[in-house]
Amino acid sequence: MVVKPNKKKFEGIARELIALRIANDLQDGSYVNLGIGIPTLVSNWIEGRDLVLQSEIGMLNTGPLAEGDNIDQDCINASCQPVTELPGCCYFSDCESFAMIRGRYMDVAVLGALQVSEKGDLAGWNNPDRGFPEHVGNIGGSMDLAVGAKKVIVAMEHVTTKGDFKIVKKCSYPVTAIGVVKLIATDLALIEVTDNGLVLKEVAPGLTAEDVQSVTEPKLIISPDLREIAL
Amino acid sequence: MVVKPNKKKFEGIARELIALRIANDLQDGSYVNLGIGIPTLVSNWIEGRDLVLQSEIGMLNTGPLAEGDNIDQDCINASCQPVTELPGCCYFSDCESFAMIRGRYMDVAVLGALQVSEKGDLAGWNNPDRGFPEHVGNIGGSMDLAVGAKKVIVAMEHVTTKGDFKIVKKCSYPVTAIGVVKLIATDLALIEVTDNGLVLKEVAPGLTAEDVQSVTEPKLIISPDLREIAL
Amino acid sequence: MDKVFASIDEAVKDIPDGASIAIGGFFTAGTPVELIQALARHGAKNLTIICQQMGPGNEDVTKLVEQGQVKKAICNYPFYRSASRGANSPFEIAVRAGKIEVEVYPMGTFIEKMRAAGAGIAGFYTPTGVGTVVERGKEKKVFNGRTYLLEVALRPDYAFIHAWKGDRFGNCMYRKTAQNYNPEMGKAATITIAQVEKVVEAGELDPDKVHMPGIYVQRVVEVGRRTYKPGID
Amino acid sequence: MDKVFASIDEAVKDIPDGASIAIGGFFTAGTPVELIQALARHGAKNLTIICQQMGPGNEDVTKLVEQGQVKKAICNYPFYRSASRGANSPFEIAVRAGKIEVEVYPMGTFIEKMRAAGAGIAGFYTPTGVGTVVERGKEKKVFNGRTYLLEVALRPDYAFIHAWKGDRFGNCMYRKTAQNYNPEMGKAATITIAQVEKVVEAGELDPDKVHMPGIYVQRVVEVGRRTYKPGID
Repeated sequence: MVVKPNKKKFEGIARELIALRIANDLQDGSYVNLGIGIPTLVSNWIEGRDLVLQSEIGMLNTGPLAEGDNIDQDCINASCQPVTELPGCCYFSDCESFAMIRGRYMDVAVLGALQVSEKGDLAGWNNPDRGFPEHVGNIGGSMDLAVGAKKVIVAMEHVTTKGDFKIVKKCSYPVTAIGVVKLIATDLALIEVTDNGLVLKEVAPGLTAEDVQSVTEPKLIISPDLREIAL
Repeated sequence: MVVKPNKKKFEGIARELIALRIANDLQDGSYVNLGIGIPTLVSNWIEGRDLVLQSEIGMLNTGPLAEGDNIDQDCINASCQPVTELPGCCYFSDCESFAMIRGRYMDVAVLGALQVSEKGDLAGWNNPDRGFPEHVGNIGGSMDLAVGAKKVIVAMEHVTTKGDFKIVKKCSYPVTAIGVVKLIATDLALIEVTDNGLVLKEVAPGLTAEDVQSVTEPKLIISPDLREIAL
Repeated sequence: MDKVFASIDEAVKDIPDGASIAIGGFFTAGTPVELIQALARHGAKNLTIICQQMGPGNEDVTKLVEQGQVKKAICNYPFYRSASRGANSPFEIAVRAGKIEVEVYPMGTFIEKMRAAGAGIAGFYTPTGVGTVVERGKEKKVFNGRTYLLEVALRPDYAFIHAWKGDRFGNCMYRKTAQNYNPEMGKAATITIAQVEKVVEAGELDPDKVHMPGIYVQRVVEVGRRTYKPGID
Repeated sequence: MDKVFASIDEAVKDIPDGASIAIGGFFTAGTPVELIQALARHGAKNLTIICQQMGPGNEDVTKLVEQGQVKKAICNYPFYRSASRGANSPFEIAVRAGKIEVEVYPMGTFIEKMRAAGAGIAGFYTPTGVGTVVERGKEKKVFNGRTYLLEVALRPDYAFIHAWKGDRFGNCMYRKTAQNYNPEMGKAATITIAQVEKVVEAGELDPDKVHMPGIYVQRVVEVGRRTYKPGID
């Protein structure tokens, strides 16, 4: 069961800054896949970085969004946004795309989530509020990315719009994959998933570890190096 | 056990004519793979025919052998012979090549054989005379072609150079595949493999059904339409 | 060998009631819109439609739903993200009413099942979906300490694919992300119908740059190039 | 991202004793001869060599055999067709003497095992080899009334591949039948070293015509183009 904390209590950083925090975490020389939502915003912070973006529809070295005359109906990302090519770009089939994802060639996948558990379980594909049977919903590429990427980073708001926990002891929503999340970046905190549990590494400006704990169901381990979110 | 008939008793048709008989059997509009040996000679008889040859190394619409300035070290068949392109040619990987073979896109595979049984079992990849362990030998693409092609035609001499049966009740050599051969074309006869057994359809000029039976281990069913090999 | 059909209606006219049809494309990229429209005119019923999206960005598939031609959908992203848009979607309404059965696979598994069918592979073990509802009713097996699910080949009766250029042998080239599901769906189906923007002479396509060997394609029909406007779902 | 190495010896120098190495190519087409020669100079021992042919048409692999660098061979066509030529082949002699272990797979299974490794598939069911010695020790399973063998993924530590053109991201294009085993071996290996005839600037390769996405390639080295004379084995 999702335990309801109070309604949204804290002002955190903007979605764009969650994306920036994640961009700062990416290692040069990495292949990266960005999911829909906040993850997509990461692309705004990596111009000039030595990173290669994959679009799971079948493209490597995906560039910024296309505008005006650069728009090509045959060159889109998984959100149907027109994109551009960077030098070194190549195209391939969806089958090849997921072969490389499952084959562990993707260094990082940044995904949205509805819930993340303290074990790193990810629930992101099926919101029971929609009222579909439990096995039906928009799986898309999320399950393959979650098990295939070498590092899974979740980018999300810390609590739901209703104020419910999203970082939970155990996912109550249908899971996307088990034990895969390594890092959680929210508007309120940066949390690492370790074998010992969730380690709170960074908090939003003006917040304390206790503030973050109050909107996080599992017990957080406070990092000895706890600091403000590194932007 | 291979039962030894007398030494080679009959003069049959030339290897080139075995190939011609097979070419005559191919239906227009077919995709065809030709194995090493007599099967390769089929390509000499199909110029202008509506057939597409596959080279399992990764090529469709393979043309005749290349000569002189047309030789390209990057354009060879499975026997390392330089080949040419026909219009509509395309290249692909070996993996794709065997995907289409196993995926039942090859209408006909013409293969050589050491032995064929009355059930259509094919033994062609391992001659025990070489003295290797039973599981070691040149399998190459033969097993995939034998199980993948819609129709497997065997092209071979009717008996071994020593005069041993090659058309046998049961293969004594390691098999390539079970129950796959549909047609056997030899220097002495054309034999169809049916659920009822081997049906002798055609004999080489000057031979009788009894002649062919005498160098064939299983009992042949004589076709009511028995005729000379159709060249 | 000439696989070119003069008319798109001719190319789909033998599709029987109850057929399964894989439809390539991803929003504005490589969707065989003309073939889907021809199928709507043709009117075959009780169809199983295999495609990425049944509703979002696919008004032509929606028409098949509205006309009651669809019995079952096999897909990976069936619904609108937005609950409110979904509530008005004919597909979502039909699913909720139990009028259309839905089978959902992870995107990689979805297309790998068709790759397997085309490649003569009966089944394969994937790590995707282990520990989720996707594993229900499926065999699991451990390889080197990791658990995998057995997924089986999916062979559609027909595939509708869209390519940039094609020749009379069925050789096709795709353009940019318009490739997407088209190659493997085309390889998997018993009868693959390729609508191409332009039919070219045999020999015009560079043999090193053919994405789709013609052996997989049974019918080719030229449809020209329509313009679509990409925009976020 | 710049994967280009200046020297071929530098590109192979970390290969440890006991490594498994997949080697692409088919006779004169797409064989990474320079890399094999560098491996002979490097001298790593107890190697498992995964390639089509250990003897015929592959004098450079034969040199590895003669130098005692090879412990095991995984291949599909290990020997000369001719018994008399085979009798003088160092590889065949080493196999008969029990000095080199040999594992033989059907050609399609051989390369599909590597395709599976690269694609994160642990195992697959193929109809090839059922009823033959190839099925020994392997699980069988019936799908729709037909029997299939379970074959498992094969992930080499290294792959040596040869391509026509490559860029600093590792994107590669092959030429004609020189493609053969190179793509899937390169996708399967942990470290893939691509020798290319020419290194081109990023952006020079048409993105629609890259055969091998650079993500699979860790090292690129330019070797120019040597001439070989095709002739029957």
